Amino acid sequence: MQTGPEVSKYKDLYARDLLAEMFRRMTLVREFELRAIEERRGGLIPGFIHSCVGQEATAVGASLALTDEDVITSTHRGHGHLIGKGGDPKYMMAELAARAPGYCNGRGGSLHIADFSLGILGANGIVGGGLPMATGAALGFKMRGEKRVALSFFGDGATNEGTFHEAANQAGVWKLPVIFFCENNLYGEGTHIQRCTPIDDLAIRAQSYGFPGVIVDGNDILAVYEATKTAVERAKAGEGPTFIEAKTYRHRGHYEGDPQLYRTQEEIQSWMKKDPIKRFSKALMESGLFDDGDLEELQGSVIMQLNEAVSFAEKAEKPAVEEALAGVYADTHNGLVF
Amino acid sequence: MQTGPEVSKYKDLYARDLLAEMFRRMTLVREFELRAIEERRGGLIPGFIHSCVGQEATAVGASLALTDEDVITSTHRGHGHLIGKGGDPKYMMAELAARAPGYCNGRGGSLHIADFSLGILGANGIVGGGLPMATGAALGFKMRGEKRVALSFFGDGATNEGTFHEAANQAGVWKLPVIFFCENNLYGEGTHIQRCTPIDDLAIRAQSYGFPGVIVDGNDILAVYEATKTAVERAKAGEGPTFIEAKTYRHRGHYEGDPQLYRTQEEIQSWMKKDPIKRFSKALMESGLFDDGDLEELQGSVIMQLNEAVSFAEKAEKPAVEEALAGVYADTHNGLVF
Amino acid sequence: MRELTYSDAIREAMMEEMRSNPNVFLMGEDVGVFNGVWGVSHDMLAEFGPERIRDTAISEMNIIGSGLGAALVGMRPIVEIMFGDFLMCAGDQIANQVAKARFMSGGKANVPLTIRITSGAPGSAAAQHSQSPESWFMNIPGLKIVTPASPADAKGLLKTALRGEDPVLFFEHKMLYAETGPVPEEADFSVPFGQAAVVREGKDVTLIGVGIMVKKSLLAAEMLAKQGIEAEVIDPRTLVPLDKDTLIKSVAKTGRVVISHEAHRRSGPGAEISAVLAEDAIEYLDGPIMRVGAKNVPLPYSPELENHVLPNENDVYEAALKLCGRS
Amino acid sequence: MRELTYSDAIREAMMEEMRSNPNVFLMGEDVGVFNGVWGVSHDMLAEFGPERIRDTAISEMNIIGSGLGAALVGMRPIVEIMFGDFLMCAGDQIANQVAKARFMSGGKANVPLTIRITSGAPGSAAAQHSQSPESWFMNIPGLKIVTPASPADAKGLLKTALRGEDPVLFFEHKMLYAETGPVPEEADFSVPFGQAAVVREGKDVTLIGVGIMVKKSLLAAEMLAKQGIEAEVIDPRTLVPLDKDTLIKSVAKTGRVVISHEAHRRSGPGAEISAVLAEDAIEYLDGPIMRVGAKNVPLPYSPELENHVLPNENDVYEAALKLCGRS
Ligand SMILES: Cc1ncc(C[n+]2csc(CCOP(=O)(O)OP(=O)(O)O)c2C)c(N)n1
Ligand SMILES: Cc1ncc(C[n+]2csc(CCOP(=O)(O)OP(=O)(O)O)c2C)c(N)n1
Ligand SMILES: [Mg+2]
Ligand SMILES: [Mg+2]
Repeated sequence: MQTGPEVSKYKDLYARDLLAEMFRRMTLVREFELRAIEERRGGLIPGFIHSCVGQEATAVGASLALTDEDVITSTHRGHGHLIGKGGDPKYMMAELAARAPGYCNGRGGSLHIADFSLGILGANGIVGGGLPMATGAALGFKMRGEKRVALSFFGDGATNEGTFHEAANQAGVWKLPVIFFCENNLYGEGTHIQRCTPIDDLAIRAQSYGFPGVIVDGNDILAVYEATKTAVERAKAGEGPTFIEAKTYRHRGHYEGDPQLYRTQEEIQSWMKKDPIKRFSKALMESGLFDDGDLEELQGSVIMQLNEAVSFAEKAEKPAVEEALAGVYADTHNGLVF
Repeated sequence: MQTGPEVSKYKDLYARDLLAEMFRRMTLVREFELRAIEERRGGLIPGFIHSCVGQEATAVGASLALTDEDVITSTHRGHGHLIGKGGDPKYMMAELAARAPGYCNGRGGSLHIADFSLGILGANGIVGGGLPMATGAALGFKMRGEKRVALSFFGDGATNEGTFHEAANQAGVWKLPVIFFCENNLYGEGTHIQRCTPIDDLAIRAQSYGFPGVIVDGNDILAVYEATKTAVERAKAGEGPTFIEAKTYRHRGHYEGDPQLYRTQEEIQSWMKKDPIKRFSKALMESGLFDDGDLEELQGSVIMQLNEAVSFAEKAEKPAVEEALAGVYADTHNGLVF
Repeated sequence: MRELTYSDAIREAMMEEMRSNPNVFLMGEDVGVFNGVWGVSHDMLAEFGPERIRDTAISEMNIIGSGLGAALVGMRPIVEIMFGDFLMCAGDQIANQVAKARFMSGGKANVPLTIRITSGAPGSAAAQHSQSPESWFMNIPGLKIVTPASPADAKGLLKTALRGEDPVLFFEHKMLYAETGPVPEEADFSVPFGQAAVVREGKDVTLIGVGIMVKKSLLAAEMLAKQGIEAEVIDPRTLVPLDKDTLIKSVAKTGRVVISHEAHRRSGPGAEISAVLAEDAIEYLDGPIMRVGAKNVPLPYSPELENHVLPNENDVYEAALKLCGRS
Repeated sequence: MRELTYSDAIREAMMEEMRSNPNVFLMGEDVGVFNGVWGVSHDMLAEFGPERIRDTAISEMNIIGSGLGAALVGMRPIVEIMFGDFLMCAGDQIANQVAKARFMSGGKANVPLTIRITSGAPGSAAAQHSQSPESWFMNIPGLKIVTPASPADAKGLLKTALRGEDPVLFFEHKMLYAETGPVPEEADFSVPFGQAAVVREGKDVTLIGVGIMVKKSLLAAEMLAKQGIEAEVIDPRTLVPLDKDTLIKSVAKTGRVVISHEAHRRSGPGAEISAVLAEDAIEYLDGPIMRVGAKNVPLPYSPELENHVLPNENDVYEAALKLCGRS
C-alpha cells in the first residue's frame, strides 16, 4: 500500500497553497455533508443523501491531481468528488434543495449533479454506470489529440458490475487516458467486500486489462494525490489507464437513516481514529507550515461559505412547473417528442 | 501451457476404451460439421452454421471429463460441445434441418440446441449469455449438496462481456462447483484477440476472482481432459471454480460464407498442421494401442452414424404450423398469454 | 380477516413457500443482512440462514442469469432487483435467456423463476430510482407480468408465481409496501393469473388502473360519485396474461374508459390495453380511450416537478369527467 | 435520380458526415476489418483508418456507454449494435444513461449519439437473432426512435440523426439492406424527424406500416386495389417523435386503419400508435383499429414456423378486407 511522503518532506515537495487547498477542500466536503444532513432533517432537502464523510481524502486528493481540462465521472456518493473538482457548494446545495438555480435546475438532485464547464460529467444513480462514460470521454480526448484525462470514481461494490469489466478492457486495448479510481470503503450498501468479492485487493483486477493497479492508503491525501498524479502523467504520455484502489471507510451509514446492522461500533470507531482530515491537520501542524490558527481560519472560511450556500439555496426559487418538460431533448420537433 | 502425457504413458494412464471414445467423438464432431455444411449447401439445413472444425479436442476433452450428472452451457459454436456431452447426431441433424423430432422440435436450430436429460442446458446465440446460467446451475447443485459440476464453454471474445465478469466473481465468492472453460481460438468473429484484449493469456483473469486459471494446449485432447478432470475434482471437493484457457483455432470461417478477410492463409495452414485429430491419431498409433485399421473402423462407424442421422433428418416430419404457439409457457392460462 | 401490509403479505408468501419447498430460495442485493432495502425480507435470514437468503454481489446480470440456471436444474429461485430502474442492467438475461429458454428448447426447459422488482416513484428519488418498468418487457413473449395492487393480491399472486413453472416479473410498488389490507390466512390461498378484479362496480365509466393507480382510480371514483357518476374500477392484476374479457365486459357496459398507470404514457402498459380495447371493444365505446400516465419526461428530483409529471387521482377524475361530457 | 441500396444509402450518409466533420466516427463490433457483419460499412476503414472506424471488443455496455462519454466531450459517435437482439445487453446504458443525461443535468448535456441497430428476421436465425426491438425503449423519454423503410429515408433520416444533438435509436431492417431506390444526390438532403410519409394515397382504408411493413402494406394495397379498395399507406418514419397529425388526417379520411409491424403484436410500436388514434381519432373510425404483427411467440428457427409467426402482406390485406366488410 502506498502512503504519502513523510511529514518532514512537505516543505520541499509541495507549495504551501496546495497543502492549504487540500485541507480547505477536505474540510469543505466534510462540512458540506454534515450541513446537508442537517438541512435534510430540517426539511430543506427532500431527497436521499449518501454522505462521503470519512472519504474526503480520496475525493479531494484525486481531484486536485487533475486540471480543469480533465473530466470525472462520479457516483451516488458524489458530493466529495464534485467539490474536489471545483463544484460550487452554492449550486450543489441549491440542487439538493431542488431549486431552480441548482446545478440541474432541481431536476437531478444529489444523484445526478453535473457541471460540464468543470469537467464533471455527472454523479450517477447506477452503480458502475459512469465507467463506460469515462472510457468514452478518454476516447474523445485521444482521438482529438488533446492532453486530457478522464477519471472515473467508483466503489468497491461497483467493481462487480459488468460495466467495470467492459470499460476497463476496452480502455486497456486502446490505451486510453483514463484513470479507474476505486474508493474501497469495504462495503457496498450492507454487504462487506469479503461477502461479495473473493479477493483481498481489488487492484489486482487491473492485471486482467493490461495496465497497472496500485493500492493507496485512501485516508492519506498525499498518497492519493501522488498516485493520481502518476496515473495522470502516464495517461497523458499515451501509456494508457491506471487502476487506483484507495482503501478508506465511510463513517456514516450507506444513506442517512441506515441502521447499519451490518457492522460494529468497534469497527466504525477504529476507522474514526484514522479520520483523514484529523490526520492531515496533525501532519500539517507537525510540518511547521501551518499552526492551529491557520487551520482554524481555513475551517472558518469553509463554514462561512456553507452558510452562504444554505441561505442561497433557501432563498432560491423553485423551478417552475411548466419547466418539467424542458430539457429532455435539444430539439423537440415542435413538441412532437412528448 | 499444460500439455498431455507422453505417448508412452497412454497405456498406463488410460483405459483403451476411453482413448477410443475420445478419438471417436472427435471424429464424430469433425464429420458432423463437414456433413452439416454439405447438407446446408444442399438445402436440407436452412440456418447459419458456426462450425468448430479444428476445435474438437476442447469440446470432447472437456466433456468427457464430466459425468452424465454434470451439466454444460454452450455457445453459438456448440455442435462439438453437444456431441462431446453425448448429444445424438440424429436429433441434432434433425434440429438443423428444422424437423419435428429435432432436439428443439425445429424451434431452436443450431444456436439453441438443448437436452436437459444429458445435462446440456443449451447452446446460446448471445456471446457470454450462458455464463450466469452455469453459475446458477452450480449454485443449485451446491445448495442441494449434490456432487455435480456445471461447465460453461465460451470463447475468447466472450471474456470481454460483462456476464463473464459477474458470473466469475459470484462463483468465486460462493466457491461454486463451476468450470469456466474458455476456447481461445484467437478470434471473435473477425477481430483478433490482440485487437480487443490487452493481455496475452486470458487465464490470468481468474486471479480477479480468487480461483486458479490454467492454460492448456487446446489441440491436445489429453491435456484438455486432464485439466478438466482436475477442475472437476476441485469443484466436487468444494474448493470452487477453475478457469481453463484452452488455446486452439478454428479452421473454417466464423460462419460458413465468411470471406475471412481478417487472417492469412499462412496462419490457417500453420494451424491445420496442429490438427487435434491428426495429432491424436498419430499419438494413438505410436502408443501401439491402436493401429490404422482400428482407427479406420472407428471412423467408419462415425460416417455410418452420420449417414443415418442425415437420412433420419431428411425423412423426419416438419413441425406442424399450429405448433408454433406451443412451448412458450408451461401454463398459458387458457391461451391468455398469447 | 387479519390485516397485513403489502410488504408483509409478500414476505409471508415467500416464507410459506420456503417452508414447504426446500428448493425455493431468495437471492439479491442486500436481501439478507440488510433485511432488503425496502425491508420486505426482514429477518428471513434468521429463519432460513445464508444458504437460502443469499446476499449477492452488485451484479444484476448474474443475479437474473443464475436464477435461470438454478431454475433449469430444479430449484425455484426468487430473485430481487432492488429498484426496477436497474432491470435493464440485466435486460438481455431477461429478454434473451429467461423468456426464451422454454420455447427455444422445444418446450423442454422449465423456468420456475420469480423476479421480484420494486417499481414506482418513492418521492424525490429522481430519474434512475423512480421508474415504473412494467411495460419494458411486455413485447417479449415468454414472460408473465404481474402488478399487485393490494396486500391480498400481493400474497395471492406471488403464490401463483412461486408455484408455477414459468418466469414471472413481479412488480411491487414502493408506495404500496406500507398499505394494509385483509389477507386470507388459508395456506392454499392464491390468486390466479389472468383474472382482472372488478374492485368497484359502476355503470358510467370504466377506470382501469395498474398497480398503485388502482388506489388512485378508487379515489377518483369517489370524487366522480359526488358528481353523480358511477365509475367501475378494474385492476387487471396481471398484464401478461391480460384478462381481456373482464375489461371488454366492463367497457361494454359503461361505454367509456380511462386507463391509468404510473409508467410514462408513451408505450406504457396502457398502450397495449388501449390497443386491445380499440381492437375488440370499439363498438361499445362512446368516446375516446383515455390514458393517464406519467408525462413523457424522466422523473424529476424536485417534488413540485415530480408531482407535475406523475399522474394522480385528479388526472383520472378529470379524464373521466371529460369523457362523461362534464368538463 | 440515381439509385442506391438501403445499405449504401446508410453508408453514404455516414461517409458524408465523416468527411465533413472530424468528430463523427463509427464504432462497433467488426465494423472495420470485417466490413460490418451486414457489410454496411464496407471499405470505410480504408478511407477513414482505424482511428475513426473502430472495431470494439464484444462489450455492448461499453460500446453504448463510451459512445455517450465521447458525445459528452464533443464527439459525434455513431455506434453499431450488430443485431438489435443484443440491444438489451446495453439496456441500462441506453435507458438510464444515454436517454436521461440531458434532462438530469438540467438540460446541459449534449448527446449527439446515433445508435445504429439492425432489426428484423433475416430467415431461420431463430429467437435471438430475429427480433424487432423498435418498441423496447419507446417508454423511455429522452430517445428518438427512427425506422427508415426506403433507401432515401435511410439516408435522409440518418443525416438528421447525425446532425442533431440528441440520442437516436436508428433501426435498419436486415431484409431492406439490399432494396434499391432513388436517393437524392444533394449534399444537404435530409429527412426531418416527426414527418410521416404518405407513400400511397387512398380513401377507403389507412395502412400504417413500420419499417419493412411499409413495403408489405404497399403490396397489400395493390391486392386491395384489385378488390376496388383504395388504401392509403403511411410510413410514420419516426416512432418518437410521432407525427400524429398525418396519421389522424388519414384516418379522418378513410375511417379505417390497419397498423402493422414485424415486432410482436403485444406492446409493439402498434400499441402506441393504436392508443394515440383511440385517443385522438376515435370519432372518425368506422371499425376497430387493427394491428398486424408477429405472433406473441419467440421467433422460431423452422422456416415454416417462422413464416407462420411473422406478419406479411396477406395479413395486412385480410385485416383491411375485413375492416371494409369484405371477408
Ligand atoms: C445497478 C445498481 N445496482 C444497485 C444499486 C443500489 N446501490 C446503490 S449504492 C450501492 C452500493 C454501492 O457500493 P460501492 O460501489 O462500494 O459504493 P459505496 O456506496 O460504498 O460508495 C448499491 C447496491 C444501484 N444504485 N445501481
Ligand atoms: C451479445 C452478443 N454480441 C455479439 C454477438 C455476435 N457474435 C456472434 S459470435 C461472435 C464472436 C464470438 O467470439 P468468441 O467468443 O471468441 O467465440 P468464437 O466465435 O471464436 O467461438 C460475435 C461477436 C452475439 N451473438 N452476441
Ligand atoms: Mg463501497
Ligand atoms: Mg474466439
